[in-house]
Amino acid sequence: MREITYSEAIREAMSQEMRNNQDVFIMGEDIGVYGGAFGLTNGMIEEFGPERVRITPISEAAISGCAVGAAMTGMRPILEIQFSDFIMIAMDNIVNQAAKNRYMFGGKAKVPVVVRLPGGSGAGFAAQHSQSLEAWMTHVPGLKVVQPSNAYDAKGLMKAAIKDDNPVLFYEHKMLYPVKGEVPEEEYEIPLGKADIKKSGTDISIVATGIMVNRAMEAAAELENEGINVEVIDPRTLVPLDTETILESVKKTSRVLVVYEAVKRGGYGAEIASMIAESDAFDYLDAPIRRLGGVAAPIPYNPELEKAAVPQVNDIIKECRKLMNK
Amino acid sequence: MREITYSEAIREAMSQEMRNNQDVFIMGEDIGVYGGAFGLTNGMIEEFGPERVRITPISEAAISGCAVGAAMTGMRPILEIQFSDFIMIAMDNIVNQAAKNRYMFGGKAKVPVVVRLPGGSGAGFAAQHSQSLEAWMTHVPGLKVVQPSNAYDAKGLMKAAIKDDNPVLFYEHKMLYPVKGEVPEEEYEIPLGKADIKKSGTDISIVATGIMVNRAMEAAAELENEGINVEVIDPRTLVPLDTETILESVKKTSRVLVVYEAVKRGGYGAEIASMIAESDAFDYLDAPIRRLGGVAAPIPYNPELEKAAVPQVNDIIKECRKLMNK
Amino acid sequence: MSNAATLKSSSITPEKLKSMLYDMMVIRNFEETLKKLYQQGKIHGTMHLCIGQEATAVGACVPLTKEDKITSTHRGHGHSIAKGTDVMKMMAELLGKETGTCKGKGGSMHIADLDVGNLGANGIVCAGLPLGTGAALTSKMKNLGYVVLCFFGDGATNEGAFHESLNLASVWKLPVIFFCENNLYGMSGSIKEMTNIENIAERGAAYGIPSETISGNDILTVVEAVERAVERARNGEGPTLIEAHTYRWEGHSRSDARKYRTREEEKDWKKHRDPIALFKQKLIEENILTEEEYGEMEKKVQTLMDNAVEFAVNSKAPDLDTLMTDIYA
Amino acid sequence: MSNAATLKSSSITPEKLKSMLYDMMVIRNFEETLKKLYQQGKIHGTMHLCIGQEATAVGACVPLTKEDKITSTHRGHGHSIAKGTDVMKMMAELLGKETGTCKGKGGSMHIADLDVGNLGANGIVCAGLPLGTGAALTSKMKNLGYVVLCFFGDGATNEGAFHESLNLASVWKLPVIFFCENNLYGMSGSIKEMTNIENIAERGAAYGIPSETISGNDILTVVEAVERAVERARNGEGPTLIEAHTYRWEGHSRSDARKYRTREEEKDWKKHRDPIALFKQKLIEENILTEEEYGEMEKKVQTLMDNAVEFAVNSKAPDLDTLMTDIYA
Ligand SMILES: Cc1ncc(C[n+]2csc(CCOP(=O)(O)OP(=O)(O)O)c2C)c(N)n1
Ligand SMILES: Cc1ncc(C[n+]2csc(CCOP(=O)(O)OP(=O)(O)O)c2C)c(N)n1
Ligand SMILES: [Mg+2]
Ligand SMILES: [Mg+2]
Repeated sequence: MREITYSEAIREAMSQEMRNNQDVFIMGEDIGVYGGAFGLTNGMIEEFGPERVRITPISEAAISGCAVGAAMTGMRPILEIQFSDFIMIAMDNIVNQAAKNRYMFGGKAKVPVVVRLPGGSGAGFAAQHSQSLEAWMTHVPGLKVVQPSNAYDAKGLMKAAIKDDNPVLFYEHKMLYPVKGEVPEEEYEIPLGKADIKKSGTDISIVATGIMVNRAMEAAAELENEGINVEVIDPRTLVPLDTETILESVKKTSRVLVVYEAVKRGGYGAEIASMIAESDAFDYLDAPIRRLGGVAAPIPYNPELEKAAVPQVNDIIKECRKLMNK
Repeated sequence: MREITYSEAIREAMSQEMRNNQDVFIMGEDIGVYGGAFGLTNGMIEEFGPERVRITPISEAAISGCAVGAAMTGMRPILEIQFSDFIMIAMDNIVNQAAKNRYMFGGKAKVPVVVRLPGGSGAGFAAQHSQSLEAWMTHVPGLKVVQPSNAYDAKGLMKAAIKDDNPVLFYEHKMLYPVKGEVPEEEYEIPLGKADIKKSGTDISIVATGIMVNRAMEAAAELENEGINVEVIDPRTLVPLDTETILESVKKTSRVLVVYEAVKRGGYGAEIASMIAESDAFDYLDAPIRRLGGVAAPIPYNPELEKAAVPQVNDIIKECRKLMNK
Repeated sequence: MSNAATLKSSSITPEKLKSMLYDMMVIRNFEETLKKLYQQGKIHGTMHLCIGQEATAVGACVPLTKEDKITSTHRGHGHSIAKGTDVMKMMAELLGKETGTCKGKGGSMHIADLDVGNLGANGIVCAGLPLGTGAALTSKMKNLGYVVLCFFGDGATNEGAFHESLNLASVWKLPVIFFCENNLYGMSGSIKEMTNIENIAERGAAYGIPSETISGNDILTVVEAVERAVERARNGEGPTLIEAHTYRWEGHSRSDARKYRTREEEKDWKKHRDPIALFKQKLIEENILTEEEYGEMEKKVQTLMDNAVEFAVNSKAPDLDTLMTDIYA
Repeated sequence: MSNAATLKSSSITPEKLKSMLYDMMVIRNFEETLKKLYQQGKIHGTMHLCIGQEATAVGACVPLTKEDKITSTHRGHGHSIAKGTDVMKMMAELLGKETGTCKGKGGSMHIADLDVGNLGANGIVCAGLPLGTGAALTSKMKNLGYVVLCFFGDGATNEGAFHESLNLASVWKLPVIFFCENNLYGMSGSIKEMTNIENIAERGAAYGIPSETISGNDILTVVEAVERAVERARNGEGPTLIEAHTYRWEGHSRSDARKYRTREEEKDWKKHRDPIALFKQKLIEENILTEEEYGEMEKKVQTLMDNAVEFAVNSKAPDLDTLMTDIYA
């Protein structure tokens, strides 16, 4: 099958939806001829024009609120926040407005907005451009949170996100943008809330999110050689979370490792781990529920330090060995 | 001993520190003759004058950044954010600046700022004025997070927070403001990072935060009558977290319930629960690690709905019974 | 400041003029009623009354059609009523009932009624401006012809969202009217001390937005200013900033000793610049209204409010199950 | 726009004038060197070069003492050098070394040097303004006499933090200078399309802040404008807004095809408004500098840069243990 990058897959999903539905449009900083900070919107303004590919001033508070207001009144905006770190200037509109309007208004509004958020470390952009703060959003009722780990999922999830009538935060990983994968040209959707077992196995369940899915897969291949057979689960959407798939796997393997790039303390992996710890899968566990997450430090600039700040393939391998007492 | 309210205790701590150190001052909206939205700063402008009790425009982005900039250059500001919900407009200054400056600058800056954040539900203020979002802050390296549950702790922790050379987020609960407790007039500090066992017990460890400590204590008294002897642990500071005290307790009781007001999903209770689940205390557990947190809904206006949205004494009792299989 | 408008210059029918007065009276009575209910413990939480500001609420909505939209504030009861939100339902909402505008889930600070173009009160100061800008973008992109009027206070003009929204709306020439109710104070902060300029309207120039400062207690002046702004917006000429001077008679919310202003100042506004008394006077002077008619209107308003309270009190509280509904669409 | 200043009107000594030129040359060479190192793969991540903007960086810092402070931006190398941050350490920082200004933890966007009053570059557009306002508050509250100059770009002026900071600084009459380097574009957005006003300086009026628009490529004009602002600040008269027109020669960052502007425009600025060439010309015309001296200065700059690169390349990477240090004080 045709291979395209993660970045192209997202663009294709957006473009298809924009062709299908006039209400869908994209707005953000530098998304015109510049193509956005990561080139993701390259060529879109040429196809759709400046009305539907709206370049905005550097005004995260206004543009996020504007997207929410447009969504409340019949449009289906996609908002590109240039780096996910900048959402801090847009928090009120996402959390106090988009997430709560429907509820506060007694069910009267709907807010179909997709907020695209390039996140993660690895590019040498240092502390203010490399964070993984998706956990914040999972804590907010009214939002949905998506985190695709490959091109195929990215396309299908983006289409589902655009069609969803709720605010969806779409976390993209900047190191995945150039990574290619098989992606059909035709339209397809991946429902929000459906985990994917990227590799099945019997000894350990690894629940990994975002780019960590790819590292877990590498680790799994290595571990196979050592006779450790891991199952890799990619929740794909953090909210809603497919707890069923995770718990079934844990019951089967009786060992679990949760891997995420975000700072370990207070990350969404804590939610996944404690969801397991309070479930009926608890009785199946043969070992403590382990988590691997980022260290509690800002992301440093030096590339070696930067790597050391978040889980790498080797860290995953080591944790798995420990879990097997090897 | 003398009894004063939680609110008075915080004011006393601030006033004492302002008398001791000219660098300490407070800034915020309506904190002058109005006394702040909760009357907490009543009388302070009369004692310290408008230079040190600085009324600000309604500009959360500027005033938070201004506090951080003042802290970086030798002052020790206390910033009152009128409701903790409004921190969303100040996020960048807290998370991208205050928390990271020292690290990004290779250890050269210190940012001794205390951000006071009235939080929590129960007052009928609805979705945008009742949130408990302390979990967000625990996820950010470089910040400390404090959450006192009574007047005595509030005073001692506030003094420690003001003396700390790092940004400290001080979560106050608006329903605790009028609650009285014994508080000595003299100066004392409670070190950040030291949990307090509010009641010792043998059957279940309840780790409760903020106002939930008080509800857990009520529940404990009830449960005593049923022969269930719970231990109530109040971490008091979420970051740094006194894991030792928690784990020791869990090893002793072999059952644990984590109770917090914030939305259960992605709340800091998830971190506490998974910290236990991955520790050596895991082997001591006789039951799944249970959590009680807020439901995944915005806080509603109707008082009965509002109550139902967060854990109440009865909910804690029920959970404890379940944990004991009763 | 523009001169007070005269009735002669106005093209509004006598019936409409009377209904404007009536709406102002409804708003005031609604607020007075809430005050009582609050004192009786029938309303909990907090609320921000707009007594004294009835002319801005009603006046600004007069030039709007039902398709036009507003965004409102924490002090939003008047705006909602002026835009046509049902008073019975609003009363039920304040009492937290299932028959309320928001099924009892929103309360005072979140009353919204999308069916009449009321995009909602807001508990966050200035948050309505970006939202309103977005609603105006929809109008423009879908060619719907409606305009959006954003209400906000003087205090809100120091929020970053004010700046960003005005700039964005100006750059995109959106059909939006930024309507500032300058009642001289935020919660307690005097706008004179919270900015270093004479009039908030001066800020329009920073965005290339035409602006004016008007008396917000003379309803006809308000109507005319908004009419001009609506016309600009409908003609695709973009946003307008209007600053209307007014005064809130009550404290900021239910717990306010009003130490930050003098009783004299309050008395002055109440006595000499009561927007209802002023308008009533004018209508009587110009023989559009009689004292008798006014008395009947008062009765009608009281009946409406009595019915509203009865409806609200007798309505059921929302079912506990509704806690978890209306979160996702 | 103010007229270009003449040397005669300036009270600056010839030595100082030459050192200003020298500093500009250091900045340009530093940036050119980074470009090469980046192409050689010795620098990773991203960086924003300020070639073409040397006169604003150096000129704005001339009137400042070491005790005065600056806040800088993502395009901050020039500001740091102008304020006296060590070039060797900066080079090491760019290469991520333990000898770097920030021990290799900060990189291009976070160079700070508190000892010389450099409160830091910033990866967040406009974030330096609230911080600088706070630093100015310290000066005022502790009576320290220093002023703070905040650098920011044209794009930053559409952020809410711009609005809130200028208002706050004005209301509190803080000793701060808001210095906008208007290089016509943000990352790609032309400021003409991102606002609806002629000059950014017009925004000062919205806060009661005096402001002016100047040529940012004529260093003496920059010096004089900042001198006036510093004087106001030191006299307790509060903030000033200066808008200096300039141009960045390079793309926004290392990945920019510059489709949003024309090659002609670029050529025009490079050829006719190169701040270094202009200033050199002036110094030569007025017999303060000879071509020979200039040649020596060039060599000196090159030696400095060669040493800096050598120092940086030979420095050690930070120890992995340092990952967890410097988080808390
Ligand atoms: C972002 C934010 N900051 C602060 C508050 C608290 N607050 C509520 S109303 C208010 C005063 C608003 O003043 P103004 O905009 O003039 O409106 P008014 O109350 O005078 O109608 C304040 C500070 C808030 N709700 N939201
Ligand atoms: C809050 C925020 N929004 C967006 C960005 C991405 N960004 C970095 S620099 C830049 C352009 C800034 O333009 P300007 O202020 O004019 O500075 P210049 O690059 O021209 O020096 C943008 C959009 C950012 N770093 N921070
Ligand atoms: Mg006001
Ligand atoms: Mg620029």
